[in-house]
Amino acid sequence: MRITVEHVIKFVEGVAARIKEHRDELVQLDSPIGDSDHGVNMDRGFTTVLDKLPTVADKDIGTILKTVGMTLVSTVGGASGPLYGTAFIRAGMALTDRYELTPAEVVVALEAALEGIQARGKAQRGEKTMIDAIGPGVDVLKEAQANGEEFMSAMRRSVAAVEEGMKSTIPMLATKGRASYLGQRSIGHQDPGATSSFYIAQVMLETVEGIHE
Amino acid sequence: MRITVEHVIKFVEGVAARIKEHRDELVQLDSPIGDSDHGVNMDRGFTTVLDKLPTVADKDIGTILKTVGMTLVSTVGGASGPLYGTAFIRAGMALTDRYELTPAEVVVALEAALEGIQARGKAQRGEKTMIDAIGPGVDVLKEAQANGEEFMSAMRRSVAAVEEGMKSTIPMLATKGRASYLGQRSIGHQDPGATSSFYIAQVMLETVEGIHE
Amino acid sequence: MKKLINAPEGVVKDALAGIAAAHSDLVTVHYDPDYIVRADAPVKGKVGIISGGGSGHEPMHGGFVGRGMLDAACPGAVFTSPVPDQMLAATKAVDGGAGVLHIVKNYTGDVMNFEMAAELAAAEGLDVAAVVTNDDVAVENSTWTAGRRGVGVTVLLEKMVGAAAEAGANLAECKRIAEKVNAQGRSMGMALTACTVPHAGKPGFELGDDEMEVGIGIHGEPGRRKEKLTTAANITEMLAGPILDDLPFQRGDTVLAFVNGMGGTPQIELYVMYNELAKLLADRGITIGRNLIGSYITSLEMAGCSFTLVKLDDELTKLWDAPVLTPALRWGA
Amino acid sequence: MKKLINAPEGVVKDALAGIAAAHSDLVTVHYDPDYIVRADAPVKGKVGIISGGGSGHEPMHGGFVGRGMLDAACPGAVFTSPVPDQMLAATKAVDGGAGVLHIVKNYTGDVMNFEMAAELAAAEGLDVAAVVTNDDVAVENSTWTAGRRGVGVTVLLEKMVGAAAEAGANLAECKRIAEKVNAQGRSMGMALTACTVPHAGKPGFELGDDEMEVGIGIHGEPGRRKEKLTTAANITEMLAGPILDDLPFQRGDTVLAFVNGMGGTPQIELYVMYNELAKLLADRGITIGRNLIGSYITSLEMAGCSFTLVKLDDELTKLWDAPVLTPALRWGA
Ligand SMILES: Nc1ncnc2c1ncn2[C@@H]1O[C@H](COP(=O)(O)OP(=O)(O)O)[C@@H](O)[C@H]1O
Ligand SMILES: Nc1ncnc2c1ncn2[C@@H]1O[C@H](COP(=O)(O)OP(=O)(O)O)[C@@H](O)[C@H]1O
Ligand SMILES: [Mg+2]
Ligand SMILES: [Mg+2]
Ligand SMILES: [Mg+2]
Ligand SMILES: [Mg+2]
Repeated sequence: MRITVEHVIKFVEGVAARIKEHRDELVQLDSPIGDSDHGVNMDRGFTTVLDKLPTVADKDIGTILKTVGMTLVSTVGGASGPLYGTAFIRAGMALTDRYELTPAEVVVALEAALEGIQARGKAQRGEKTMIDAIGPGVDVLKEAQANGEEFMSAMRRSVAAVEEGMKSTIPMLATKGRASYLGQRSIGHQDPGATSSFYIAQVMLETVEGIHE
Repeated sequence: MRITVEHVIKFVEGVAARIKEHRDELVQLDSPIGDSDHGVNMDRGFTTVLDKLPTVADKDIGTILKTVGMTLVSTVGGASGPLYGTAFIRAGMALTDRYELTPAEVVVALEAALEGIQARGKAQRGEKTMIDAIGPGVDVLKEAQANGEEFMSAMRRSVAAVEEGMKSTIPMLATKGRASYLGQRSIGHQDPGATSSFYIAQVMLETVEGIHE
Repeated sequence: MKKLINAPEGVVKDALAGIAAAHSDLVTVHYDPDYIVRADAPVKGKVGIISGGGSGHEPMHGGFVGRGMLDAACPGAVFTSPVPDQMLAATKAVDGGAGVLHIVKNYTGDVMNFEMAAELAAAEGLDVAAVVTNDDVAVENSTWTAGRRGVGVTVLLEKMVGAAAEAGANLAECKRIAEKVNAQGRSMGMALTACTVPHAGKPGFELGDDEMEVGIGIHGEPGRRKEKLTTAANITEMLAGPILDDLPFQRGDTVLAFVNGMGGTPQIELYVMYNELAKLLADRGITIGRNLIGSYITSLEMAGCSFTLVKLDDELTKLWDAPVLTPALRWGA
Repeated sequence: MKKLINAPEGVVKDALAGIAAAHSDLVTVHYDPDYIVRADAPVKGKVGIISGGGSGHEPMHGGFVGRGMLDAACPGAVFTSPVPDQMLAATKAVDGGAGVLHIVKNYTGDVMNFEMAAELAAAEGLDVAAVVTNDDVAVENSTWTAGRRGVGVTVLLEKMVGAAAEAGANLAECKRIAEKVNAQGRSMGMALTACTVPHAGKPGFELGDDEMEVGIGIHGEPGRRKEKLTTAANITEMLAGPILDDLPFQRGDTVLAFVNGMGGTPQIELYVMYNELAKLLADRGITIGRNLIGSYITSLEMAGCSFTLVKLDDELTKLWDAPVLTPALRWGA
């Protein structure tokens, strides 16, 4: 499978559209355990990303992803801005000068992204954050790679793990981020950041499926 | 008919009780066309009057009524404080040194009270104020006196006129007091001050009826 | 009814005790009759400046007592004008031998109670003058009505007259300045929500989720009309238009622009409104020489705002800029 | 949603334009990235003091920019921490050669964005230090959580550190004072009503007519627990109790008592609360040396209040009393 610059751009555009679609839902999720801004933050960021994309459309994938990350850092704000921003920047740094990617490189980039989020946010799994969605997804890909599993199938299982991880935040007690201020009252609500992570993963899968067809 | 100091005190106490009973209703009437305080104002005033009454219980009727009026001035505030206060003070001034009253003296005192309200508030009839209730009541008493009508019957007709006057304020456009700021929107609501005047008139009638029995 | 209070009947006394506890360096609170005087009253040889009115308009008037503004304030029950005993006691307490000016907002109750106090003071040989503010253009002015309400101009007037008195103006001069500010000032207000008089326990009027009241006063009463809620820009036109047309304010005028919150309005919204007002005035060729933005004359927790414009000249600008040292307004000191 | 705004997406820029129009004598507003600097920035040789955070807390922080307090403020979207570009631009704009102190409220987003800005500033050779405020006793403090929120202490700290910087303290000294104020200060808040983030269009939580939220922050989020609405005296115990126990404050201490409104709270209620707090502290043998009463750190139009107590000594008292000249806090100037 050949993943090209065009696919990466399609992926980023797809994320922007998916986030806009779910903007209000992400705001509503951020309301009982947060401050009602996650959807607006993400949408503001990815809308600006769409404006910036044409200026790097002829660049390498690393540059494109770093630009996305820097744009997110500069426009999202809140907790999610530095976290998603760092994730895209780190992924981009892992893919410097690449115009095409192998599945293995995708996994490396996703690992870098996850590490970036953890370095910046210092959250562990189980603290009711986006880590609880992204973490299991990256686990599946790494394990599949070690087992020599076919990439498409690994991606499907990975995104299923992200979805499950997202749902697993519902019963969790938050100990990081804004929801942690609620103590016991944070239990019973799905984490908004884990939810946006799932939508991003979904678009990634769809993009890869598009290439496959 | 002999009206004594005791009757006057019973009247004042009766007014205090009647106002307290209708406190919330007077507040609610003052809400669509005023500032929701008439019942509270009147109740605060007459509650203090009850405290003061024992100190003048052995005085002449003029002193008692002047004390009631001064207490109202000192405790009611708003528009109704100076108006009712002046009314009682003027009635008291008309009855200096009297320990018993004839019906004719009652009429003189009520005339003085009405004049006091008009001098202080400068309202004419038809402006949607307490004048529209009190005015017709005093008219009836004066006319009855001129015609030699029996006092009890005159009092009954007078209070009926007060009630009618009170109701006549409903369709009026307010041009005095707080309700006037509403312009056309003042139409359709009964004036709170006219309503408290009716309750006072009612207690006056009941007091006189009590003597009669 | 949701309020940070102990009981409806105690609100005014509790708040007065809070003011006394908080600002004993600036003011002294007296009870029964209730009034607040500046800590150094009476100031010998200075005209005493007094105002008063119902409570529920905080910081007006108690927050304006202090050097360069009021010598005393008389707080009535919530939305109920104070009684003459208060104004009489305050008048005596601040009389420094140069007479006392009563600043009265034009409401039947306030006017009558202040009148009675002035009669009593005169009977005791005190030299009292009064000025009545009536700047609310939402109310039609006619000799057949109670006339316009006194609203936002009152705050600005108290500051300016206070400065004049502090600088040694005599009673006639203080009265002249007060009348000038009132004559050169106009206001209009609107509400997004009603407010609840503690004793009444429920809001003074009902408003739909997409409605506002235009032309309100400061006593929680309904306004002149209901309108569909609209943008800050449109609301600015609705309020500023009648104000500008009424005086009228003219191209080339310099004004003091006062954007006032009604008590429950956050500051971010007041700045949005100020921005619209500044644009509108610029379009009309009117210069904002000075401004005041905040909740200074309020209706309990009502959300909404009012605009007040006062035409400035050198005299009024200088009086506005003079030092003031009160709990609510403070500069140059 | 009832607000005096044009459109949810324009609120912050419109309010910034309002601030620019109103206070050009004190501050200058820059856009894209958005930040507010004092009009005379950078002040040569002076440590630059910067803060920032989501909008919706007005007057914090923009209203605190000016002589004797902040050199710059960075306003994010409503309840959203600003982005590093803003802090970086502001840091450069106020750097007078003596370094820059970032005052950060402890929220994950604020901390991370300020951290990134500091990294970028350091990479450009700027001398930046940071202090994180975390005074909210409603949040349990544990190394396993995001820690306590920064709330009311931030306002008082900005005033005191601003005074120190104005008086010539170096960066290390400014940081020391900031950490001291934070260490000696504690806060707790409650809400009578929720507030509505403009973009969200509906309130952040639901509350019954007889309920309140206790232990709220400043982002319209629910608090630690719901309680039945009770008297001002009881609410005072609920807020002051945990504050006093936490530091702990002790008999004989002198404090700065800050009674803060959440944005939709009328002043009369704040004075009722101050009165209760003053009584409670007197009972505990604690002296109120200084006070601040008003809505200075808010959650849009939320009704409710918070208490902040900071233990005073001569150093902090002197810093508090020093002149300040900003849109929202002004004395001695
Ligand atoms: N320390 C952290 N590590 C990882 N993710 C975090 C952390 N703190 C918060 N988050 C994520 O950020 C999301 C909230 O983002 P957003 O609402 O945009 O910012 P804010 O919380 O500042 O308002 C949370 O739902 C959570 O998934
Ligand atoms: N000028 C006036 N003359 C006679 N009665 C008046 C006048 N102005 C007001 N009132 C009466 O006063 C009543 C209102 O009293 P109240 O609510 O206690 O005072 P306020 O209007 O100051 O709140 C009105 O309902 C009206 O009957
Ligand atoms: Mg959020
Ligand atoms: Mg009334
Ligand atoms: Mg009244
Ligand atoms: Mg946020």
